[in-house]
Parts: sequence; structure tokens; C-alpha cells
Amino acid sequence: MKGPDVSWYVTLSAFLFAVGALGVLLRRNPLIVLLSLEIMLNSANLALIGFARHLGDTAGQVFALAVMAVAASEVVVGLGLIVALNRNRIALDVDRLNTLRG
Amino acid sequence: MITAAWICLLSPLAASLAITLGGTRLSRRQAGYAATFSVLVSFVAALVAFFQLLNDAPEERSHVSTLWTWLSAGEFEVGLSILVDPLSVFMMLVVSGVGFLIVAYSIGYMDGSDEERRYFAYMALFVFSMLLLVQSGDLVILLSGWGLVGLCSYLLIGYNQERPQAIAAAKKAFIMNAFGDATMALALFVLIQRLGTLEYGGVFSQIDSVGGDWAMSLIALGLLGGAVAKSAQIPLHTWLPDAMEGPTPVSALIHAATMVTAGVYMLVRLNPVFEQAPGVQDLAAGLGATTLLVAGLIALVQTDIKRVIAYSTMSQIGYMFLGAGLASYGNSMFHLMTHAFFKALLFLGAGIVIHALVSEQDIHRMGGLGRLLPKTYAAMLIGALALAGIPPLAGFFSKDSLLAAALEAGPYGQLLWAVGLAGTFLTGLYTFRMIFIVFGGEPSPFVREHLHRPGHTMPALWMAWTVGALAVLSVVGGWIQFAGLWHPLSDFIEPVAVSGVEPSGLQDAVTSVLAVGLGLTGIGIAWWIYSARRAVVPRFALAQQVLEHKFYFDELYDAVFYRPGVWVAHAAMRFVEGPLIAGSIRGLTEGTRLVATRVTEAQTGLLRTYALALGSGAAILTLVFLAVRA
Amino acid sequence: MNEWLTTILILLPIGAALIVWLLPWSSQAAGSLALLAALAEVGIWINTLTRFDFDAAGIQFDQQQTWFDDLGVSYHVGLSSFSLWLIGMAVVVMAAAVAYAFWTGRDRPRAYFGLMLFLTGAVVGVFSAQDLLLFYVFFEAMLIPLYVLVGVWGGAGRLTATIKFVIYTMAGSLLMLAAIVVYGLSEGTFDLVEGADSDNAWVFLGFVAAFAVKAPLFPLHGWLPDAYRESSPEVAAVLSGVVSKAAGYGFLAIAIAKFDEPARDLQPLLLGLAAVGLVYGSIVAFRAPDVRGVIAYSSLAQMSLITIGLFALNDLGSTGAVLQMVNHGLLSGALFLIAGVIERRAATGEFARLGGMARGRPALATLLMTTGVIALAVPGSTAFAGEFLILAGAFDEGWGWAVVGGVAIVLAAMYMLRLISAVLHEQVGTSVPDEALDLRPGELAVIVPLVASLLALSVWPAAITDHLSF
Amino acid sequence: MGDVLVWAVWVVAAFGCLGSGIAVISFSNPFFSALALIGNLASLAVLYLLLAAEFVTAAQVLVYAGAVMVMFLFVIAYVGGRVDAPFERGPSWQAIAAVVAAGAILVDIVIAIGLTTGGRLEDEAAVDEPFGGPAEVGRVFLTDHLLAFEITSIVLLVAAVGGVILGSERTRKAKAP
Amino acid sequence: MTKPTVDWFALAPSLALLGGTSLALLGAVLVPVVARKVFAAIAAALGFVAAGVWAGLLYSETPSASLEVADAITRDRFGALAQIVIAGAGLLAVGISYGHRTRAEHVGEYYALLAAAGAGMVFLVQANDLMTLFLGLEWFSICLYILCAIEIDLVSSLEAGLKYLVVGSFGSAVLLFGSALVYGATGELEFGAIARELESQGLLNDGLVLAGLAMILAGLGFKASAAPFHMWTPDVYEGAPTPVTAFMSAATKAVALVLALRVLVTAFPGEEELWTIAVAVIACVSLAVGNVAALVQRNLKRMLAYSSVSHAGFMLIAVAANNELGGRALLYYLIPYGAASLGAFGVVAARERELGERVTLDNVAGMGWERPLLGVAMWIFMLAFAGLPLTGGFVGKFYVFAAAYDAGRWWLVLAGVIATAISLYYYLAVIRALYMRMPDIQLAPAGGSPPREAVLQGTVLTCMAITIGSFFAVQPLIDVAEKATAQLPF
Repeated sequence: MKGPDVSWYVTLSAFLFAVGALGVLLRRNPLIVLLSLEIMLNSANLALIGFARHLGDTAGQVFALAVMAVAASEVVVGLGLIVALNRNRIALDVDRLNTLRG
Repeated sequence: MITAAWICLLSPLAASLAITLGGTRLSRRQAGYAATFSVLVSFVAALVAFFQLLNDAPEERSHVSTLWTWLSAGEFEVGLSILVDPLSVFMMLVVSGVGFLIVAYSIGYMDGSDEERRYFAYMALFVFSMLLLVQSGDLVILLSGWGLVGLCSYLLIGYNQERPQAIAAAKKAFIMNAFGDATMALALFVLIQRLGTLEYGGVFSQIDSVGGDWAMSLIALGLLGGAVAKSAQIPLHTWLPDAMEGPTPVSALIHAATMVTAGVYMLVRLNPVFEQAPGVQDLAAGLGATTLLVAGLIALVQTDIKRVIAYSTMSQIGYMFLGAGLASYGNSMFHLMTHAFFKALLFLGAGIVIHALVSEQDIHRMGGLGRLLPKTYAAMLIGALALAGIPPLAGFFSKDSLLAAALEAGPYGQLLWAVGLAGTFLTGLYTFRMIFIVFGGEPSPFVREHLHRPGHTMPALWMAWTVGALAVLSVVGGWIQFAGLWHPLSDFIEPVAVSGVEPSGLQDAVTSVLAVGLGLTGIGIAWWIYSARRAVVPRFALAQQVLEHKFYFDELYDAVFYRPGVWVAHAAMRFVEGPLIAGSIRGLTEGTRLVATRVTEAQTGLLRTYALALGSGAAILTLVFLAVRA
Repeated sequence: MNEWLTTILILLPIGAALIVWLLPWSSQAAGSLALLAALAEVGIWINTLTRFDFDAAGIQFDQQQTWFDDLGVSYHVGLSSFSLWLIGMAVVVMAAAVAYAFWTGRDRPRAYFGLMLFLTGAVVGVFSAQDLLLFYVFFEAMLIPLYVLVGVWGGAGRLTATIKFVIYTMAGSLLMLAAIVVYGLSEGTFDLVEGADSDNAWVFLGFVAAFAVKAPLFPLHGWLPDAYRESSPEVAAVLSGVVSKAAGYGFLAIAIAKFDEPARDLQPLLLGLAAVGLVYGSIVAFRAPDVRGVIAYSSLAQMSLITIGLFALNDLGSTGAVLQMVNHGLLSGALFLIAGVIERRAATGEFARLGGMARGRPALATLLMTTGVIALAVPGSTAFAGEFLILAGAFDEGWGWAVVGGVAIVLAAMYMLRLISAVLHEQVGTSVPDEALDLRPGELAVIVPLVASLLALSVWPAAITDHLSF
Repeated sequence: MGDVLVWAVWVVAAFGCLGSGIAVISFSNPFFSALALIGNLASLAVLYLLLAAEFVTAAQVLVYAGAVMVMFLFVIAYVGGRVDAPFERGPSWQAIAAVVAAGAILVDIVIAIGLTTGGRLEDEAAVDEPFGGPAEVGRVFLTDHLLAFEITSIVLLVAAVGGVILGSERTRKAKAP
Repeated sequence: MTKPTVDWFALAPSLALLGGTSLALLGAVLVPVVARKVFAAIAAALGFVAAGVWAGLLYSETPSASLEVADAITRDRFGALAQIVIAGAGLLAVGISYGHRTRAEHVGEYYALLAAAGAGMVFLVQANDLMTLFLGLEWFSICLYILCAIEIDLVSSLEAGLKYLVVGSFGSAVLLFGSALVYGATGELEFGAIARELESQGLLNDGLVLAGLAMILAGLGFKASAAPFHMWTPDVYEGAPTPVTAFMSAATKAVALVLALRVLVTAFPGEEELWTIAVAVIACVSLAVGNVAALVQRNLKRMLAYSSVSHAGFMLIAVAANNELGGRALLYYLIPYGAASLGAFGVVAARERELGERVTLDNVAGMGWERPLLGVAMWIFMLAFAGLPLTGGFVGKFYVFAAAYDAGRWWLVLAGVIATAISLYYYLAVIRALYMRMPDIQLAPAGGSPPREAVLQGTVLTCMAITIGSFFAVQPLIDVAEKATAQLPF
């Protein structure tokens, strides 16, 4: 069973990474920004797992699992922040979070 | 002898310090006595030194005494040393002698001025400085004395601190002299570079090894610059008439008898140096001749009694320069001495007049004083005759032998001789113009109104006896030397300065006759116009104007130096200091601030911008890494 | 004991500063303590002077203690003959400044006097450091108290003045730090005694940059007019009298001593800058509208002249420069203190509103006149002696330098006389109240010793020039 | 044949995850974005399967697409989806720069892949059966990467604490300093 | 299936801090509200003290470096020394925090998170593979995200938290992707092994490695707040509670830079040419941006944030030197810099508590005279930042310059010098505000000075003592740093 080699996967992950980055850079809703960050982390995971298969080394998969946990933690904190912002009746728009500047 | 010389030098300094530090603990009159006494001590010490020196054989009459090393650097050393030799002793005698009389006169003249202490401290300091100048054994010490007399001159010209003209005159005098000091210093630098020493003995013995006419001329020119400035010779003469703002005894002491003749002293003292640069020597003589003529002409139109005398001083020093430049050292020094006598006398006499007329100095407001102040008139007359070179008064002997020497000194000398003769005519004319206007005729209304006759008070007596003493000296002072017949003074100075010209008896006689004749002619014309009033004063508009503007020297210097200087200073302030120096730092800070504002504007507060910066940073870094390596 | 002398000279004032800062002294007590410390410092210096062996070459009373050895940096202090003289000048002027401040009274006295003492220690440190990094440390340590002294106790424009002063100075000294790093690492040691000659012109220029700002040399004097005008008089006295000498010392002990070849190569540049500064400073001083301005720009001219002497690179020049550094320190100190005295009476230093102060105030007149004429280097004064040697040395390197110097002498006479007349003479100025008194005993006690030192030096300048070795 | 099938699955999954990814960042309603992300994660899971990472796939589906996304949806429901469109204000410099930057990163990585030394990415290591299975992953997690495992737990703990703090009741009204 | 031996000793500092975390968390639940603050603070402080002591022991008991726990961490003196610095910073941060008016119900968690962040940092400096690197980074980062936002009633705090979180996660993702690429190219996660593989397989010009290295650099640059990855710094520093800012400025920077040096020299020695230049350029950009932007700041915290960017630049110069001297310089620099940074924020915190508003250059006018201790301390800290003598900051800069010159990069010395000159302007502006300007109105609350905060003042005093002490005690510190750097494979 010979499928696409690892460069395909990595290229795909690069595309995903770029899409995620674009999301972070373009979107103003913090929730979508968080979702985009998830895409970025997942793209890295894809690369890791792809390389793990390519190298025949489980370490990559382990790394990916750990990244998942980290991503989940970030989501928790990020969502907590969004909830807190919402509680303070602050518009969920990162462009309006600009009291600190200059 | 050395001890006496040191006492002579330091005694006035001690008095000056004592008066300064004593402050109000000394009464005003005590200050005067202290100063007078200290100068008297100097004079006595000078006499002692003189007689001790006479005990030595003529060729051994040179003694150097060094107190301590004054300055040193590497191999170069300057000792705080004095030289006692015939020339310095002669000058010590003149300075302390005339100085003593004038300081004593001041006790009377300055009585009632509320800052007498300052005056006497300055006077004593001046005598010290002048003695330092003449006694120094090293060119640096000479220059120090040179500078210090200039300083004292400044202080005393500006004695009337509230008078702006006095202060301006004082500054002018100091700055023109500073210029002379600077050129002297440059000459000294050449000497240091070439010879490594500035001690007289060392300099004179090695002077022929300076190497190069150029260097030698530079040295001589530099020194001459100092002499010209100090002695108010053309072209650095304009300060002297203004210096008459000082109290009259100051004019007598500093601006007639002693300080202004320091240039002559230097020409004589440093004759071995100048003789290596004959061109410069000729220049000195030429400058002297020009000055004597120009000053004599200007004196014709002056209306201030002191300024008339001041121009005559310039003119007389011109004679001395002429003599010294033509290597007739003995006669130069002789004229220096007699001039000190009669010029001091004239000034002090004028001082009495001014004093009597409550500080009025304009001769046209005077008149008829001869009857009111007969003794003063007599004294002034003696001075004036001596100045005009009428025998048997002092001026006759010294001036004529000096001119006679010029006749001997080749074609150039003869030219100068002619100029000098013309000068004697002018001398007679302007001197007696003054005498006749001031003393002759009927008392003017002004005089009637303002004259206050000095009684037989203490101050008046101090003034009287000193003037008397000077009058006597002006009469007999010339008798110590007569042409080729009798010249102990020239002989005495011979070990220091060998005169290069010896006029013959015939030359002496011709010169004397012509000089006296011209002098008398001048006096006669003066009498004709100003006393007998047979003729009106001739008017030549152009000449009048030129003379009244003193040949436009002041205007010239104003246009050439002062105005451009001020302009440059303004320009420096306006175009360099402001925009460039202060502006550059302001521009720099403002520029940085501007950049800073831009940088902080990028800090939009939007996290998307921040992520963008991070992302593009990473992208660029990656791109660069890939590009560099692959 | 002897090897501790230098350290004691450095640490005594700093220790005293700490005591003044940390203990709750009253205003009077703080001032007296500071004055006492400053005078004790003078005493110790005299003691050092008597113990110093002028016939021996090299550094004396030196003490060395490793600071960090991997780069070869140590606490190494010691005295050369010229640093001894400069220290003497510094401690005397500092003592006068402290005394003046004590007499005049300053707000927040503990902070003030502590800073003055600290500054004293730092200055002595600069003149005695034998390790480059240590030198730099002291060089910068001078700046810290000065910044506050000008900035807190200065006049209305003090804030701008301090900023300019510090930024300028630091820009220069940081270049020096770079130069020190390069020199030290390439020599393997930062010790001035052990370090060999370097021929790196860039490193030399790094040092020169720092000193040229500190001195200052044209055109790096942008900080000078403000700093000298806005600080209190005694601080201005210290700034121009003492602190600027750190530059001269640096030129002599480091830039010239360790960079023979670059110094020779770049001699025309340095001489040129100094010559321009000399004339320029004199000219601007002549037009300056106030007392401090004249002194400030004359300081620029004088430091330029000293630089000319140093970069004549011969015995005449450097001897004259050291002598003139001492002279100018005392002169500048005295002049600024007198300026302060005048400003206390007339509440202004502007010539347009001054004048006629001589009448009835003989002490003021005498002191200003004496200091002024010495400052214009009237022949026979110690300043004349210094300038004479400097220009004689410069003449050896080319007659043009000496001619410029000669011009400057005349200009110096012009601006100094202008200062003297504008303050003392002519009509009484609008700002001069009739009831303004002559110098008070306290003021006399501060200024007279400085003037007396100058007069003593005028009698015997060889006291310094005969006791120097390079 | 197997190759073709694998390729086909790959292509579908790849386009699925790319498309859903783009959908995530394009939907103006966060609710739909979150749903699209679930699709994205699912497509990734398929790819993981192709890469013989069975355990990771399981974790992806259960933990990620399941638990995490549910939490997301809850929060979105709680705060209310605020609608915004990526380009609603037209292309700003920020948007242009963002596209350029993201594109640059993409290009960089593609170039990097192209520049790998000697085509090494083509030969795949042979792997045996347990590779990617729970046993193998567990073994590696508890031996070679023991610390990573422990740290993961700490991170999760910390995040939990953070969630508690940030989500806690408001005590007073917010005010700007 | 071999179980790895766990070197508990090497992990002891982290464990000590985790113990502190647990204790504080327990306290948050079990201890009554009145005593909670004291308890939690003491727990965290004890954690930091214990970590510091263990790190010290670790330092003395580790004559040579070794890899522990399945090569996941390095046990060496370099790490141990960095741990001591971090533990010290944490302890001082606890001191600054103590007087902070945190909401009572979260004070236990606050200290727990502080200790947990400390634990993460202490762990991270020992990290020896890409996985522990990433996880450790996230460990303390997540703690800091929460700490920044912990004032959940304040918009600025939340804003700071969110910005930090989003930009931080973005940075982490970049770092992670870079790690993945390096892993893919070399097949290794462990630093030493990566270096070996790069060497043996001739991968120095491999695209994946280069891209991975660049991305890892960017990620680390973000944590060190080096320009252009720094933009979060001012906002977060300003918005976060001041004690947290203090801790971040000292500790995060220390970790990021120490780690950067470790990763670069152990994993990428072969790419030296590339990354030294890159780091040098980043250093220069940081110096420029940090200093220039700081010039126009009025808000003190913001100004200090920009200043921390510029200091990242200085320390990156030491990293770019890539030699033992540079390592020494970095380790030494961290000590006075950390102390001054903590102290400066401590003073800001004190003023903030006094006034109840943001501290700007305007409202500290005359503070130096009102509060002599704080004023003098602030003065000293500013001098230390500016690198003026009598503070360790001077020696630090000197070492950095020496290292740069030693590495043949004289232009870095010049850049540093120019940057320092610019920086003076704003550091001195603080002193100017403290001492030379007088307040227009009385800003401090009426009724004299606020309650004395002995803990805070003690902390500031300690910072001051360290800042000055490090100037005089250079030799011992450098000896220690020398032994530490000797264990890095330069």
C-alpha cells in the first residue's frame, strides 16, 4: 500500500498552517481566531505524524498527542478569557481591544 | 649690589601688597606715604647698586642673580633672575628716581580722591613691574614685566571707573599692548626652538647660530612689534593719546617717563639680537622717524593740553627709536633720561594747571595763566624749552647728539636726520603753541570763573617741590654728556651696548645749529601766531581734517579689525552656535522623536498587527535562511 | 600605609557622602561635615604631596586588587606626578565649592552635600585609576552626581541643560567604552601600566571622542553654554574647573600615552579642532551677553588651548598643558564663584543690567580683577606661564598653531576686559542695588584661597613644572 | 490498485481538510466556523489513519473533535455568535499584508520541502504492525517521553485552574483603569 | 521495554515549585479567607526558595553535564544557574505581589500559578529535546496567560491576557511547526542527536532544517520579546498586574535567552554561521526598536516594557557571540538586569498602590523626595538599565561588548553603544521626573504616606542590593558563570 509520500503531507500541512495563520491575521472575532489557532496546531500535528510515518518513529505521534493536550489547554484558557470578556460586556472584537497601544 | 637690586625691585611690590591687604586700616594719606617711601627705598637701593657697580672693572659689570627656577619644561628653564649691569642700573635709577618724584607729587594731586589707596597700590605695583622689566635677566621675565606694566597702565588709565571713556581707553591700551605681547611671545618661541634658552647671556652668545635670515628677522620683528606697541609708535600708537584719560601723574610716570620708553630700552638691551637683523633695525629707525613727524603734526591741532604733551611724547620716543635703530644706543638712552625729566615736568605742570582749573583740559578755555600761576608757568617754560631742544636745557644735549649720529649713519641715516630736523621745528611750534595759549595773554573768562589758587597746603607743597625738583633736573640733566667731548653715560653703557656710530665734531656742530635754529623758528612762529597774534592761524581744510582725525588710524583699525571682528563674532553666534551647535543636537533629538512616534504608531494596539509582525518576521527569516544556504 | 594613600583619597569623600546621606543630619551639620571632609581631603592630599618622590619615575602609591580576572580587570589605582597635581587642584576647588554651597545654603542639604562629596571621590578616582575599566567607571561616576546637581539645584532651564549635558557626554564616553573593550581584549589586559602601545587609530578615536566631548572641543560643545549657565555657581565651577580636566588627563594618560602612532598621525586633526575651538570660543565669549557665558566660552577656549599643548606631543606642550589645567581649574572655579557672588547681589548675570560694582566694594573688585587678569594670561601670571609653554610647544610643531594661539591671547584680553568692565566699571547697572554689600567673610574665605593659590603659583609656577615627569 | 485507493482517499481527505479549514476562517458566524473545524479535524483523522497512526486518530476524534469542540460550541452558544466577515471593510493594508505573510510562510515551507537533501523524503521507512497502535504509543510515552507525558498533565491541570479563575463570577463591575 | 531512570535530583527544583503550587492550591481550598493570602504567598515563596536551594545543590553536585530521564533533560550547571536566577526572580516577584490587591477568592490560585509558572521555567531551562522544549514553553506560558488576565474585572488585564494568549499561541505554533520540520529532517528530537545527525547526514543545507531553525528562532524570539517578535510586550506588560509584569520581565526573558543559547549551541552548532548573524541582526533590530519606541512613552510600565525589548537585544548580542565569553556575559547580565527589572516594577507597583492609577512620568514627579528609599532605588535601577557604573548593569554590558568583540563582531559593539546612548534619554527622564520636577498638585492621597509595605520595600531593597552588589562582586559571579558555560558545547 503505497500512498503519497511524506512531502505531500507536509505540503498539505503547510497549506493548513497558512490558512490558520490567515485566520488569525484576518478575523476579528476572538472565537474564530482561536479556531484558526487550532488549525495551525493541527497542521503541525499533521506534519509531525507524517514525519513519524516517514521515519518509522513513534516519537512524532507522541509529540502530536502532547500537542493536542496543549491545544486543548489553550482553548480552555482562551474560552475562559472570552467568557470573562463577555461578562464584562466587552464586544467580542479583537480590533476593539486596543486600549493598550502606542 | 645684588641685594640692593633685589631690594630695589621688591620694595614697591611690598608696598603695593601692604596697601591692598591693609585696606581701610591704612588711611588714604598713609597709603600715599607708604608708596612714596617704598619707591624712595628703591631709588636709594638703585643708587647703592650703581656705586657698587662702579667699583667693578667696566667689563665685569654684569651680575646675574637667580632666586629660583620660575618655569621649566624638559630641558627648557626660566630662572626668576635679575641682571645687574650698567644698562639695568641706569634704568633703575631713572625709573625709581622719576618714579619717586611723581609718586610723591601724587600725594598732593590725588588728595581728596576717595580711592587713593587703590591708586597708590597700582602705582607701587607699576614701579615694581617697570623695575622687573628693566632688571630681568631672562626674556620671559622681561616679557612678564612687559605685561605687568601694561596691566598697571590699564588699571591706572581706567582709574576713573565710572567714566566710560576712561574704561574704553584702558581697554584699548591693554589690547594693543597684548598684541605687542603676542608678537614678542612668538619671537620668543622661535628663540626657544632654535636656542633652547631665553636667558640673556645664553641668547646673546648663541644668537649667530639661530640659522637663517628668515628666522632672525622673524625674531627681531616680533620683538620690535612688542616695542612698537609699548612705545606707542606707528602703527600701534593710537592708544597713547586716549590713555590721557588716566590721572595726570599716571600720564607723567607711565605714559611719558617710563613705560612707553620700555621699547627703547628693549631695542638697546637686545641690541645683539637686532644687529643680526639690520633690516629690522632700519625699520625701527624708520618707524621712529615717521612717528616723530606724524605725531608732531597731529600735536599741532590738539586742543587737550594732555594730548598735546602725549603726542609730543610719541614724537620724542620716535627720536629714541631713530637713535636705537641706527645703533646710537648711548644717545638713545641719554635722550630717554632727559625726556623722562622734562616730560614728567611738563605733565606735572599741566597737572597743576588742570588741578587749578578743576579738571579742565581744553587749552582754548585757558589763557593768561602765566600771571596767575607764575611758578607753574616757569616750570612749564623750562620743560617746554628743554623739549624744544634749546640750550642749555637737557633736551638740547640729548636730541642733538642723537640726530648728529644719524647724520653719520649713511644715506638712510641722513634721510632720517632730515626728518628729525623737521621734527625739531614742529616741536618748537606745537610746544609753544600750547604754552602761549595756556599761559599767555589775558586770563580768559573761564579761568577767571573757575581758577582756585592752590594755597600753601600740604598737598600743594607736595606738588610744588616735586615739580621744582624735576625742573632742576630738566635744566641740569643734560649736562652729563655733551656730544663727542664728554660722554660718561655712553661709556657707562658701552659694555652692554656698543654704539655703532660716532658722529664727528663737525656733524655735531651742524646738527646743533640747525636743530636749535629750527626749534627757535618754530617757537618764533608760535609766538607770532599765538602770542603776538600777528597772523591768524593758517587754515588748510584738508590738512586740518586729516590732522584732527589723527591720520584716520582709529577709523582704519575700526574698519579693518574691530568691525569685522564684531561681525565675525555675530556670525559665529548666529550661524554656527545657534543652528549648528545647538541646532544639531535639537535636530537630532527631534528626528529621533519623530522616528519614535512612527515606531509607536506601528504599535496599533491590535493583536492582529502583532501576530502579523511575528508571522512576517518568521517568514522573512525563513526566506533569508533558505536563500543564503540554497 | 603608603599604598593605601590613593585609595584613602578616593574613599574618604565617598565614605563621607554615605554618612551624610544615611544619617539624619541637620542642615548645618550636613554642611559642616561635608566641608570638614572636603578639607580633610585637602589635608590628605598635602600629606601625599610631601610623601611623593618626584625623582622616581612611574606610578606611586599604587594598589592593585583583582576585580575580575578572566578579562584582566582590576582595581588598580596609583599616582603619577601629573595626576597628583590635578588631584590637588580638584580637591581644592571641590572644597571651595562645598564651602561656597555651605555658605550660601542649599535646599535638601544632605542630598546635595553627599553628592558633592561623591563627586569629589569620583574625580579623584578618574585622576588615579590605572586600569582602563576602572577609569571608565570613575569617569561615568562623575556624571551621576553632576546630573542631579545640575538638574535639581540648577536654574530655570536646568532640565534641558542636563539632558544635553548627559546625552552628549555619554555619547562620547560610550564610544570610549567600545574603545576600551577593543583595546583591553586585544592587549589581554585593561591595566594601563601593563598594556602595551596600540596603533589602532579607531580605538584612539574612541578615546578622543569621549575626551573631546568632556573637554569640550569644537564642535562638540553644544552642552556647554546651557550646563554652565543653568547650574548653580559652585557646580559650574566644578564642571568647568575640575570635571573638564578629566578630559585633559585622559588625553595625556591614555590617548597620547598608549597610542603613540595614531596620536602622531592624527595630530593635525586634533590641533586643528583645538585651534578652531580656541578662536571660536574666544570670539563667542567676546559677544556673550552675560558673565557665565563669557566664562563658559572662555572655558571652551582654554580647554582647546590645553589640548593644543597636549597634542604638541613634546615636553614643552605637555608641561604647559598640565600647568594650565591646574591654573584653569583654579581660575574657572574662582570665576564661577565670583559670578555666583555677583548674581546673588544683582539677581542677574546679564551685562546690560550690571555695572559699577567696583565702587564701595573693594574686595569684590580686587578679586574679580585679579582673577580676571590672571585668566587673560597677563605676562607674569601662572596662566601666562602655562600658555607660554603650550604655545612654545605648539610652535615646535608648526608656527601656525602658535600664531593662532597668539591671536587667541589678544582675544582673551578682549573678552576678559569686557567682563571686568561690564561688571565693575562704568555706570551702576539697573540691577545692582546700592545696598548690595561687598564680599562677606564667608565668601572671602571661599574665594581668597583660590586666588591666593593662583598668586602663589604665579610666583612659582615651577612648583608644578619642575615636579612633573611623563 | 491499493495505491490508487490510498491516493483517492488522500485527495478527498486533503481537500476536505483544506476546504473546511478555509471555511473556518471564512464563515462570518463562529458557530458555522466551529462546525467546519469539526469537519477539518475529521479529515485530518482520516489522514492520520493513512499514516498508520491509529491511536492518534482515535484521540483526535474522541478528544478533539468531540470534547474540545463541544466546549467550543457551548461557549459560542453562551456568548452568542457575533457575526463578522473577514473582508467586510474591504482590503485594508492589514488584510493584504496578512495574505502576503501567510503566503510567504506557505511558499517558504514548500521551497524548504523542495530543497531537502537528496530526495530523502521519498523513501519511507518500513513499519511493522504495532506502529501507531495504543501499545506502542503508550510504551514510548512511558519510556522515552515520560517527562513529556507528565508535563502534559501539568499543563492540563494549570489550564483547568485557569478556566476556573477566568470563568468565575464577576464580583464588581468592570472598569477601565 | 526499559523504564528510564528518573534523576529526581535534577528534577528537584521543578518538583519543589510544583510542591509550592500544590500547597497554594490546597490553601485556596482549605485555608480560611483571612489567612489564605499569607499561606499561599508563603507556600509559593517556600517553593521558590526550595527550588533555588535545590538548584544551588544541583550546581555544586554537577561537575559535568549529563542527560537524564531518557535524554529529555540536561543536568548541567548552565541550567542550574539559570534556575537559581529564575527562583530568585520568582521569590522577589512574590514579595512584590504580596501587597497587591488581588481578589481574595483567587489569591491562592494566583500564587499557585506563579509557582507553577516558575516550575515550568525552571524545568524548561533544562530541556533537552524539542518536545520538552515545546511543552515546557507552553507550561509556563499558559500560567502567564492566566496570570496576566487574573484581574478579570479590569479590561486592560483581560485585553493583555487575550493578546498574550493569541499572539503567544501563534508564536508557539510557529515554533512547533519549526520543530516538526527539524524532526522530519533529522528524525531526532534530542538536541545533541540533532546536531549529530546534521553533521553525519550532511544536512546543513537541508531546506527543512533551515526553515525549521528559522521558525524555532522566531518562536524563541517571541518569548524573549526580541523585535520584530516583540509587539505584544508593551501591551501585555502594561495591562498585566504589575507583579506579574515584574516576574515576566525578569524570568521569561531569562528562560527564553538561556534556552535560545542552549538550543542553538547544542542542536545547531553546524549552522553557526547562519544563526549568529540572524541573532545579531535580531539583536540590532531589538535595540533600535526598543530604545526608540521607549523614548516617547509616558507610561512607566510601557516604557519599561520597551526597555526590556532593548535589553533582549543586548542579551542576544551575547548569544550571537557564540562563545564562552558570550555565555558568561548572558548569565551575568541576567542577574543585575533581573534585579533591576523586578525592582523597577516593584517601585511602579508601590506608586500604583499609592495613587490608585496608572503610573506615568507625570505622576511620579517629586516622588524621589517624598519616598527616599523608593526614589533612590528607582534611580539605581535606571542607572543599571542604562549601564552606568556602580551598578551591575555596567559590567553586564561590558561583558556583552567584550563577547561581541571577541567573536569578531565589532559592529555589534558599536550598535550596543549607540543604543545605550539613546536609552539614556528615557532612563534619565525617569530620574528627572522623580527628582527634578515638582508635582503641580498633591497626587499622593492626603493624610501622609500610605501604610508601609515592609515586604515590598524589603524586596525593592534586595533588588537594589543585588544590582549594586553585582557590580562589586563580579569575580565570584563570573567564576560561577564560567563553570556553568564551560559545560555547554561551544
